[in-house]
Amino acid sequence: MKKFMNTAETMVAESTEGFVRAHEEFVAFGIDRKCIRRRHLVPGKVAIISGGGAGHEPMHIGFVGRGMLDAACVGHIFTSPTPSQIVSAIEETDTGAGCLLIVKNYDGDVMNFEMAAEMAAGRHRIEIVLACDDIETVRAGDGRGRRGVAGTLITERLLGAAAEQGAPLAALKAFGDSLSPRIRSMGVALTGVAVPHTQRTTFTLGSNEIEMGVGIHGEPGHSREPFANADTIVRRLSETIVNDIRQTTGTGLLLVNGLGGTPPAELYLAYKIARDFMVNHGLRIERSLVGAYATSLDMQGLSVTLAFLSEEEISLWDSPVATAALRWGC
Amino acid sequence: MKKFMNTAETMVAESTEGFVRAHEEFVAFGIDRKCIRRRHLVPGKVAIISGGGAGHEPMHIGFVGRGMLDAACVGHIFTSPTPSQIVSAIEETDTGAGCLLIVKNYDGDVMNFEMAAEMAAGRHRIEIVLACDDIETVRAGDGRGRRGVAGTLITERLLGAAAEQGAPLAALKAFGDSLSPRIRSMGVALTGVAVPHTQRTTFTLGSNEIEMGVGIHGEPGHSREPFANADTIVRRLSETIVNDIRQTTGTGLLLVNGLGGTPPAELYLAYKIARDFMVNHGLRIERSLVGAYATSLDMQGLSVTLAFLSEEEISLWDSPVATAALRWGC
Amino acid sequence: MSANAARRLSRMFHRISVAISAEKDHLSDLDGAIGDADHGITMSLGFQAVNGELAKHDLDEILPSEVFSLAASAFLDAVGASTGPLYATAFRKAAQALKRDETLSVAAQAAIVEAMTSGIRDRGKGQRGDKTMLDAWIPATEAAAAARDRQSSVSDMWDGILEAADAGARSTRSMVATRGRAARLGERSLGHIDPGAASAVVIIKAMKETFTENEPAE
Amino acid sequence: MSANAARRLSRMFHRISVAISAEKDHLSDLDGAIGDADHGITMSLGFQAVNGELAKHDLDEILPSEVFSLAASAFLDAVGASTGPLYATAFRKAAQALKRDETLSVAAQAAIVEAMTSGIRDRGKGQRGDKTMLDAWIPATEAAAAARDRQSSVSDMWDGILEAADAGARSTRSMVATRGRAARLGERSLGHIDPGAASAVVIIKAMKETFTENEPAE
Ligand SMILES: Nc1ncnc2c1ncn2[C@@H]1O[C@H](COP(=O)(O)OP(=O)(O)O)[C@@H](O)[C@H]1O
Ligand SMILES: Nc1ncnc2c1ncn2[C@@H]1O[C@H](COP(=O)(O)OP(=O)(O)O)[C@@H](O)[C@H]1O
Ligand SMILES: [Mg+2]
Ligand SMILES: [Mg+2]
Ligand SMILES: [Mg+2]
Ligand SMILES: [Mg+2]
Repeated sequence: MKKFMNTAETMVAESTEGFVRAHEEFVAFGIDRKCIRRRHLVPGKVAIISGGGAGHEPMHIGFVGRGMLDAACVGHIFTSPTPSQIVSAIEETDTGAGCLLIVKNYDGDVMNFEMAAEMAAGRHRIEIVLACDDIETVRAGDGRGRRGVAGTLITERLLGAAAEQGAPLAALKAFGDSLSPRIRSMGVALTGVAVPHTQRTTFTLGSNEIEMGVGIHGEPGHSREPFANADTIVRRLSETIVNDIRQTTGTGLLLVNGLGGTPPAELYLAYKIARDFMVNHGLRIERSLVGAYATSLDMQGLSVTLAFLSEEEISLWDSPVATAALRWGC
Repeated sequence: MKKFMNTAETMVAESTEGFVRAHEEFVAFGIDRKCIRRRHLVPGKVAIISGGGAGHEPMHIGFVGRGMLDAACVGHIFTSPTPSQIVSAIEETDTGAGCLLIVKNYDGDVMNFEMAAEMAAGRHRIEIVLACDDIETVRAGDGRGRRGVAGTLITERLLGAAAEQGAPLAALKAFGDSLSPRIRSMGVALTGVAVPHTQRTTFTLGSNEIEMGVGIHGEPGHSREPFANADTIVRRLSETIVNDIRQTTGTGLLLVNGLGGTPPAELYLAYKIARDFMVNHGLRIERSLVGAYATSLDMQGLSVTLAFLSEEEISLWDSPVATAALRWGC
Repeated sequence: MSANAARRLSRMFHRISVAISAEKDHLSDLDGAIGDADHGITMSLGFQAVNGELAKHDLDEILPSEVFSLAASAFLDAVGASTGPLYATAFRKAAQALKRDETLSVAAQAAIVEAMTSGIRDRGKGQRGDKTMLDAWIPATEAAAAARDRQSSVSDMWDGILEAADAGARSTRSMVATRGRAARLGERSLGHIDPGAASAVVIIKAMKETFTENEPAE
Repeated sequence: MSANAARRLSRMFHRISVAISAEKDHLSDLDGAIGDADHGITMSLGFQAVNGELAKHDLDEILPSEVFSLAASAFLDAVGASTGPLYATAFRKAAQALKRDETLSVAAQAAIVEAMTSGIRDRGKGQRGDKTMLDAWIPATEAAAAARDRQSSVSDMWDGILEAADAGARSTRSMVATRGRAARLGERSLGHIDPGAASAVVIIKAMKETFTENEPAE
């Protein structure tokens, strides 16, 4: 396991410092480095806050800036940030209009953000929106089954844009909740990953195996399958998503996300296959994003995300955004 | 060697098609798909054209658009495009003010671009600027030693911006030639890569070895060395660059480029180390870029690039650019 | 007496930390099979932080309930993850329970176990059979309650608690997870012990050793 | 006679293509050691394209010089790389030389070798000792010139050309590259045969076989 790092203990802090230094135009460290915050807040705007474990960069720190997040909290690798980090982010960015916490749906993240919300409740108005875009898995049980993966960035972008345009907290909460039936993702891994602290790979794949249905934490997926060509793999992802998504009216947004070790050329090849599949199914794909946005350390693999947006949501998507990882219109 | 591909023969064409579909806002295929061109040309502007082998995505196709390139030609993997592709790009994008060809300094690329320039010379005014930002290697001989690597994008950006502002061909040629003493890059690999056609890895590294001084074609570098921590590796790159660069006045632009298989978090960590090194050497770093811009298939590794720019050049750098891989100001 | 009790709890947290650190790799391996391979790390970080925090305080001056309160916030600030909120809530609840009886009597010891379990259950909204740490903590609590009702000796009670927790943890091997990361694996989580249940047994064993040892003369 | 000569050149290009394809992996391996591992691919693509192009033409209707012109543009359009311009220029120069003598006489054969070498030299601005294909082509040309001066037989001439090319290619093993990608390796290019020199020998051998075989009755 060769990586560019000094020690497992200092890795996240050093990387995050590099990030902040590289993007000082948009971001700054919060007090005690408990969060990464937008350099210039907009008074009276609802604060949009997200966060999660490290190892998914640029998610979420790369989305801090105009038209997206006001702050992001980073935990240890694959580990939720603490309530005290989240409370600190709330205190630094709530300019009076309240805070919306966007939380990827993992028990750990949900519990930490909920505790933070309880702790800050006296002094701040807070709502939580869960991102849960992963395809339905085997035993979803009470509906808490779907985890938040790459599609989370779509929720962050749309809520960030709406907040920038002055939407109040209650409206943002309702908007956020309405998104989940319309965003679906599925991932595939060609390799497992080694969490630096443990130096152990979460799973090991033979040279002829892939892992279908993985998330962004190096965990095993739903099934181990024989390696196949890109057409076979990407069509499988696309078909599963199209079958799982609840709403297919409106304009399609297609995101092909790299998991960290897969280069742009392969992502674009996968994009072509996914897009052709969607278009052949009569879906309209009019917005696209291809790149490493929500990674799983240096995993070789990718995920496909499809979302359906209304006209109004498309114009939110298109409105100016200026962050390290997404930027247009300004 | 697991990759997202169908066949080695179709890989580049499929990936490029995905790229064009994903970025139809900026780009379109040229006639017979011989080049990728800017969707909307600016009549009377000097056409800026680049190109090279595939396998370096997003370089150069990701730099086609406002404020950068008018067209890019893509060859087979790690193989220069043909003169006929380049002539076609010239014919499609020269609106009368002439063409500037930006060529990474490899014998193959230089010969193909020169042949194209000879073939088109009767009908078009053409100048060639060589990008040669790699550190001086052992036997540079007659000065043709330095190859073009990630720093090429700085040349493309600055010349693209100057062309957009109306600079004539001769001035662009002189400007381009003046850049080369001020841009230096050096790369390191943690793994070799397998060229899909051959299924052979160009070199194989043990779990405790790295290859110092690699380019972007999977070729071996200057020396094989023991694996070390990020501080050691990145300081070595930074020091070599600082010693090799001829001019260190002006504003520093620091680029940490991923070679394809290295995730953003590690690049940011390397950025921190490189930046600290430069700053401790009294250099002013005021512009930064961190990401996979000039890849070497899925190689795990990175390069560091340092450039020194005048005030005027910094404002060219900051001027609006709208391409798939670099975008700001619009 | 309560100063002495605080010292005892501090020894308990020290013992837990040592035991968890010794099992760190094993716990991460268990988590690697059905989760994200960090459970050993999160747990050892959490208990190291607890001990670091307790080292800052004069144990002669604080109550047992305060030891648990300090442990709660230290654990939480250090870890995040799933285990941060779960054990932080567990320790807070234990602190509340001890406020009614700061003696560390047998009944108070049983109350600690019960309170911790109810904290974990409230925070994680889980139940027995989910294939989580609750599959160790719930049987442990039942054993504690039964021992209190029977007015068992300290050592009998802790024998029963540990045995129940251990059996509970082992039973997770044949469960399909419905909570935590492992829930996404479905049937593939079968055959693996839940890491959180395994670490619960480590904790309970260290608690047992603390409460059943002869108090050292100080 | 010249129609027949065009056929003969077409057979020559076919033979080269077969020989290069057979050596494809070996050539890519040589390139892998000091370059980017694609030399077998670029060469086989190039010669396949030449044959594809020649198949479109009625060989009874074209001159030998035209065969080389067609080969030049087909090779160039198919390959790019370093070899595209180098061999395209080589074939163009050979076409120019043949325009003065379309017979494929022994002297014309020597002129082809000389013209190809000078095309490669002009395009690549290289010289002997750079550790490139020129280290095979330059000795081959010298052997051709010497044979012509001595008025050797066809088979003597080609024996000399092939031997010189082969010795030249082998000599690249102890050279430090100063042209092409391998130049960046410095001393590390020592000990490896240059792939372009190796493929030059393959080409020259196929040329020799074509020009020295008994012309089949047609
Ligand atoms: N909702 C929950 N209720 C009870 N325990 C849970 C819950 N979610 C997770 N756990 C426990 O947490 C353990 C995983 O902890 P850990 O690996 O430290 O955190 P993370 O899952 O955030 O990586 C699981 O093995 C399980 O026992
Ligand atoms: N300037 C040059 N002059 C002559 N031969 C050259 C020159 N540059 C490269 N070559 C030859 O080209 C060969 C490499 O060809 P190939 O691998 O097909 O192209 P590329 O280097 O573009 O990958 C080298 O082995 C060398 O013999
Ligand atoms: Mg975790
Ligand atoms: Mg090549
Ligand atoms: Mg875990
Ligand atoms: Mg080559």
